[in-house]
Amino acid sequence: MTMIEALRDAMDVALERDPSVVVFGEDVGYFGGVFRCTAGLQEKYGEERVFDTPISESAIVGAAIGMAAHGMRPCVEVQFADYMYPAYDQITQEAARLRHRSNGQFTCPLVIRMPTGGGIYGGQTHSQSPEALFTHVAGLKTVVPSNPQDAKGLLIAAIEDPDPVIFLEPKRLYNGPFHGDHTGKSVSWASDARGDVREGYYKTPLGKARVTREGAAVTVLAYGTMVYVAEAAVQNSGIDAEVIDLRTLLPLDLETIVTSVEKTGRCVIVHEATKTSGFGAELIAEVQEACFYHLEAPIERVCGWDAPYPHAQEWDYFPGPDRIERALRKVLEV
Amino acid sequence: MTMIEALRDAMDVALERDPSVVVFGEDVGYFGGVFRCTAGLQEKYGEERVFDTPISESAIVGAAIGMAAHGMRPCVEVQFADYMYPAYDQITQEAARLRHRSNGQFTCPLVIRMPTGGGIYGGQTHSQSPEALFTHVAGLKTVVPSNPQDAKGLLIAAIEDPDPVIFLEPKRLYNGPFHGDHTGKSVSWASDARGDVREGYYKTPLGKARVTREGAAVTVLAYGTMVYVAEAAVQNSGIDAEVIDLRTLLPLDLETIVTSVEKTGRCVIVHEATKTSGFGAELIAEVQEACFYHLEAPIERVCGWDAPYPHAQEWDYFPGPDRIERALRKVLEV
Amino acid sequence: MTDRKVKLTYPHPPARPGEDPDFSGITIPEAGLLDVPPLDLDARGSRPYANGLIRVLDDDGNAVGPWAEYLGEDTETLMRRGLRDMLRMRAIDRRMMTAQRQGKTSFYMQCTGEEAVGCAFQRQMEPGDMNFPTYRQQTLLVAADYPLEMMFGQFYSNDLDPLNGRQLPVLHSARDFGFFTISGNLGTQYVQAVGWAMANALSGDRKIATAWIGDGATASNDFHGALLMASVYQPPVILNVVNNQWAISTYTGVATGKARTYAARMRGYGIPSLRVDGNDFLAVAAVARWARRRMREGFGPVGVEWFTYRVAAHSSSDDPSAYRPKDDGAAWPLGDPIERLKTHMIAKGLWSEERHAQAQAQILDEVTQVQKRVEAHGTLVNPPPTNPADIFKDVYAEMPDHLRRQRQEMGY
Amino acid sequence: MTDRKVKLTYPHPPARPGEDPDFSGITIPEAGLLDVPPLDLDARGSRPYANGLIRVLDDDGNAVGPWAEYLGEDTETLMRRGLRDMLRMRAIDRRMMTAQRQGKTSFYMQCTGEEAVGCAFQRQMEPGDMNFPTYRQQTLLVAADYPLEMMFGQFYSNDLDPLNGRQLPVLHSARDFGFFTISGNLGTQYVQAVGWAMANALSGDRKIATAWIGDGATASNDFHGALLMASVYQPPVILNVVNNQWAISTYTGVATGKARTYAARMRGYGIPSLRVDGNDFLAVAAVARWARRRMREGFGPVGVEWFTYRVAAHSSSDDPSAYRPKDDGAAWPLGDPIERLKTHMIAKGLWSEERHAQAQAQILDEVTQVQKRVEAHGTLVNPPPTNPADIFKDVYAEMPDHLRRQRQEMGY
Ligand SMILES: Cc1ncc(C[n+]2csc(CCOP(=O)(O)OP(=O)(O)O)c2C)c(N)n1
Ligand SMILES: Cc1ncc(C[n+]2csc(CCOP(=O)(O)OP(=O)(O)O)c2C)c(N)n1
Ligand SMILES: [Mg+2]
Ligand SMILES: [Mg+2]
Repeated sequence: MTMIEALRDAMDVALERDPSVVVFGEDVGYFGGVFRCTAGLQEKYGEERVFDTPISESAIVGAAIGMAAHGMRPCVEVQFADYMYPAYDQITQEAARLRHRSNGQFTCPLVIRMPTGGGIYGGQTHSQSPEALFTHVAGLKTVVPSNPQDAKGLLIAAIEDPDPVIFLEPKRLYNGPFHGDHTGKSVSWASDARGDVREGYYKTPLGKARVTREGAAVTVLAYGTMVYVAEAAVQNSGIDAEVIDLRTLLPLDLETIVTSVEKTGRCVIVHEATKTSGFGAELIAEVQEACFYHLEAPIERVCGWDAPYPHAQEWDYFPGPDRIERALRKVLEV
Repeated sequence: MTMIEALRDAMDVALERDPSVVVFGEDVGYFGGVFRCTAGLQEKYGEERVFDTPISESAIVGAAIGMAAHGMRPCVEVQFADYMYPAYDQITQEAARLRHRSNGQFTCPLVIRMPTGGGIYGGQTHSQSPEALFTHVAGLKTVVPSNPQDAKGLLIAAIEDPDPVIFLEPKRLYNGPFHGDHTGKSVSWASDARGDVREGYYKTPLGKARVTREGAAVTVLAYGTMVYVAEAAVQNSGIDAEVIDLRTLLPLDLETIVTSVEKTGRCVIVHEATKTSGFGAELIAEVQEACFYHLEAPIERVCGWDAPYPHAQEWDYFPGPDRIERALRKVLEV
Repeated sequence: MTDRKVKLTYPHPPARPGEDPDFSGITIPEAGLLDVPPLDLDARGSRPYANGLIRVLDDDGNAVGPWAEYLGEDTETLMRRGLRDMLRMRAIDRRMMTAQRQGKTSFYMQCTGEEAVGCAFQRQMEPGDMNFPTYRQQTLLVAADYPLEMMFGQFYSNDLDPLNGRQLPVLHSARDFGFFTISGNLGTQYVQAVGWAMANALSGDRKIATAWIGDGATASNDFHGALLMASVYQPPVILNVVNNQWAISTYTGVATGKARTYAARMRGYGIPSLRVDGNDFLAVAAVARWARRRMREGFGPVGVEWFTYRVAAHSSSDDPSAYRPKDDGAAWPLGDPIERLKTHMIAKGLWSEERHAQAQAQILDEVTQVQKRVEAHGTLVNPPPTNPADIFKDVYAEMPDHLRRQRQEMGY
Repeated sequence: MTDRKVKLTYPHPPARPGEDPDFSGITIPEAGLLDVPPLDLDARGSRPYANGLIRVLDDDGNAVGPWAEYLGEDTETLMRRGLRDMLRMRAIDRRMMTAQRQGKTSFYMQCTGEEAVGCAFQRQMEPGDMNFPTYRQQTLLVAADYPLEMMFGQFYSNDLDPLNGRQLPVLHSARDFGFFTISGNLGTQYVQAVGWAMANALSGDRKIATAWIGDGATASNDFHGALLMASVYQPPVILNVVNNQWAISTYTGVATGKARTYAARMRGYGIPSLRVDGNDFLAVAAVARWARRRMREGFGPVGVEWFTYRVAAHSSSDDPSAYRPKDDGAAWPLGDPIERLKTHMIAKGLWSEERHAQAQAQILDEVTQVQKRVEAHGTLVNPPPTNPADIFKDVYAEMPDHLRRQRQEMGY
């Protein structure tokens, strides 16, 4: 199953099980989404459950908040994470706070799905990774699946979660894992074990990371597309690295991270988002606090450069395996 | 001079010197701003230079971008930083990127002033400190003055800067320094040397921090109101701390920071914004990378809790001198 | 080189401090002129209502015209309750402002002059309907018989505060009283109300949502988003604009621009819209009744501009003498809502000056008693209010580890 | 318990795949009916123009009515240029789509069927006027005689790309040609145009701004902000809505809701607005001329809805056969803009089928020649394009230390 199919399957399961689940967004209804994640769902569940909206991300999220407060469970799509900004006020000032400011009278069980990250020549407005803009906001949970199995389980868990969840879908992984070499042959999920998605209902708990490769020399923290790019770098380098797929950025599975870094004494963090004030900074802050006496070298970040995501220079911007490998070697030098 | 007067003076100087400077925002014109920062300016420069706007932060910033691209230098006010969210799309996707995406054909010399921070019983919508939401965005500069002298010089520099500058004004400092004890007597800027503001035109360069207190035991990084609270904590504790007022968060004066931490070997970071993914995380990331071999203890953060800013529990939320003192002692313990 | 032909305009209020109040620019049609349109009124048909002004009480206090007939059987009870609600609201405002001035809380906002809007409106709603109010619709709570203990509890942020001290005194939340949690950010709730109403329709619960916004905040993005969503999906929502002519120091002209009325702007979205004298208790009640009935029949959203005047300061932090003439409110040509209803009831033989004075005193006394009882539980500043560790509650349904660690760090 | 009376509505297109195209719901008034209003037209007076449709070319290709008289002296040159511009635009679209299909760049967006809007409009503007276009107004560039080398350079992101490969192929920027840098985020530039026009007025430079938006993107917040700001300050800005009936797969009904027209929505803001047959080159030219003149006289903003049809796919990533009938565009009752102008010119004796075929071939050849020359400089994928270190340029006017460090880390 591709990640697109896995996500669709998750929504299908949720729509089937719970009549209060509704799915909407731009081009999400009749057409089934520009990435086809909701294809067939309107036909199956009718227009009252799955529908098209005007091009107003703030109105989509704002209306969804009203529905969620009433008792429904909206799962809405923002067509690209780059277009969530008009909804940022509703997401951060409203959805994130309803429960707290009303002392629990009103709650906001809402999922906002959005394709994130680069690697598809989308330029600066189809490539952004805004996760740090969500992790800074109390009241939100932030999830980034890296494979179809997780995508389905995490999305079902997100829809059932009593609080607002930002669900960032790495679009470069929609159709297959991507190891960072765009000149290589594209791989499909069919040929990857993690594309083997269980039928029916299951949940993958929010807040649990996964060690995707065990190793003793250095810990690599990654999420989304970068999990594969990191794995490729590890493979290329022959370094005995431990790779952790964070899966949920908030709440963060600090335990798994700390256990690993205490073992390896070294840490490299990888993300596509711009470096300064990216989520990598928060990871460093937590890791240096918890593992200070185990650290043998400064923690390294491999991130998107602090510039708008360029179109033609995409592969110079994208944190590829070579850059990660260099960082691995650097932290191992000492 | 109060900080309000210093800011007004800066705008007065800029309006006087450069006919392309315009000042506008909600209640900014006739009335002179809810904090009175623009009082008298409309009378002096006329409605074409200083005017009231509708309550649409996105339209204020959006129109200002158009004006800036045309060649003017708008200096606009967002009434509270908490209300910048509707403008976040225009700020981050437009102002921050005009120069880059047009290859320099269009630029955006724009200043967005906004009162920030708590300490005035403003509750969750009049107390926020969103600086990290700006420092993550390439193309923006972010400034936080802590006293009237700096406020004037930095604001003039910001208005003359060729790029968009986010200018966060700690509202708790508008009328005097605040050392974190709300039960104590309020101090006015008249009794503080930093309230002694030079007349006429001068600039304080963006990107330069200031050591406000020299010390050898530990480095405290702070900005805005927290500079005084940190100073109070240092005073109370009798610890020989070095306090650095960052003044500009981006570009960051890493040199001053590194010099200090290399000397002290210990570092505490203080900010009012929520902890997770706050600007403190970025500071830790940079400091641990640059000063790893000098650090004697994990870097500590004293921040706003990861919750909405409460109304009645304001002083339990506000990172006060006691919490900072505890952190100082903690990093010195080792 | 400058072309003096092309100049920007800047809307101005008719008078500024030092000048006499001037409302000569405001056209006030006679009471009773407009008829009651069919419940399935469409946007096109609503033109006269959007550009006109629905009024029931004429200048002499008589209830005239077709809308006067629309109030249902028991107008006497309606009016008695309404008068009591409005007097109570004014007493609350008075008591709270005094206490705020005494430093017993941080902040307050009055609704003086606008009492009829919420008081008359709320009594036409049904249990389970949800208002999405702004900070100036405390009237909706009062007319929903919200316990004053809770209102004052929040005012003082003490242990009677239903929101545990988390919110500003005026930003109430009362789900059981049909009152959505108010946001400090203007406009955001307008579109949330539309979403709630969509949920009303989807769940078939026969309830409705009502959205509230000030004239100034119609500039907000969510005003636009709400009108659009309501126009597209046609949920049962009443879209209220309270045009009280001011947004802090900014004259309403800066929010209208060249638009004729806010109702006309809403009509542009294809939403049938009406403009109503908001200081006329009977007009408000009649139009609210009509709108609620329309919702019941599934004829879709309706926009209502309540034309009124902000007599008091914007908030306890504001001083209107810096930007408008003194006693501006007293010169408002549509009068005071309490006075107007009183005059009418006296004319109908239902009320008298004496009983009014008596009622006023009695209500003020009742309110003062409650206030004292509640104040005995402590004020914002003395003694310290709620539990600090409460900060960490309700950020999420279940407290995640990082918050647990922070709570420990705090000492709890 | 569910109340079947209260139901949501969901706007639908008249026909879906497998069905015949159906435009029977679209009312098309006769050409020539509407007169030319005075330049100081106000919103109220613009009612017939906002709800009607300004047309010049009738079904037989005759130019009729008062707007036909409004085109100025030299309509022949105007039409010849217009025809050439439109043919060139179509040739560019064709060449670029083919190249995109061949994998020579990432992305392309055609404007087939909408050529008249930008081509006729731009020729009525003056040097120094600034367009704030969307991705579907390449026509404004073509009619501003933007060098095709630059357009194709950006298409291939090679060393001829004026934007150094930073932007998508369709997101042009050409200050010297009155073309503002296009954003990928819908709507944002509508309000920026208003700001630019405010600067025009404040600086007295006698220039204007023109704002562009698609029907779908009128839902965006900045559409609202722009109309409001324009209504309040009255700067010289032409607010264009290109209603091509689709927003990717979403029918225009989801953006209009129950509003009559986009022009009517704009009129609700107090901005005089007109609705124009966007496939009628002469109607577009006449109205653009009128609007530009209005600006010159300082009579404030004007809204124009250009009524047209998106004949092609939304973009090279889109397949319209999944959501609308095949050959929908061919059935569009207002025809094809090139065909219509051609027919008129032939009727006037200015043109012939032969010359048309000849011109078409010649223009396609010219465009192909340029394309080949530019392609020789490299395509997006082969050879590698611009300098990687260029990423760090122009983030700020001066490169700050942290970017310098990152550039070093990159190896430069
Ligand atoms: C998004 C946002 N911007 C600015 C403010 C600050 N503010 C609070 S009330 C107000 C004026 C609102 O005026 P109006 O909508 O007319 O309501 P009224 O106070 O008259 O009832 C402003 C500007 C805010 N709360 N939210
Ligand atoms: C803020 C934002 N949301 C969503 C998108 C994705 N998107 C790109 S084009 C488009 C449809 C726009 O339709 P319309 O405005 O009618 O313009 P047209 O393509 O028809 O010219 C959408 C939804 C975007 N670019 N920006
Ligand atoms: Mg108001
Ligand atoms: Mg369209």
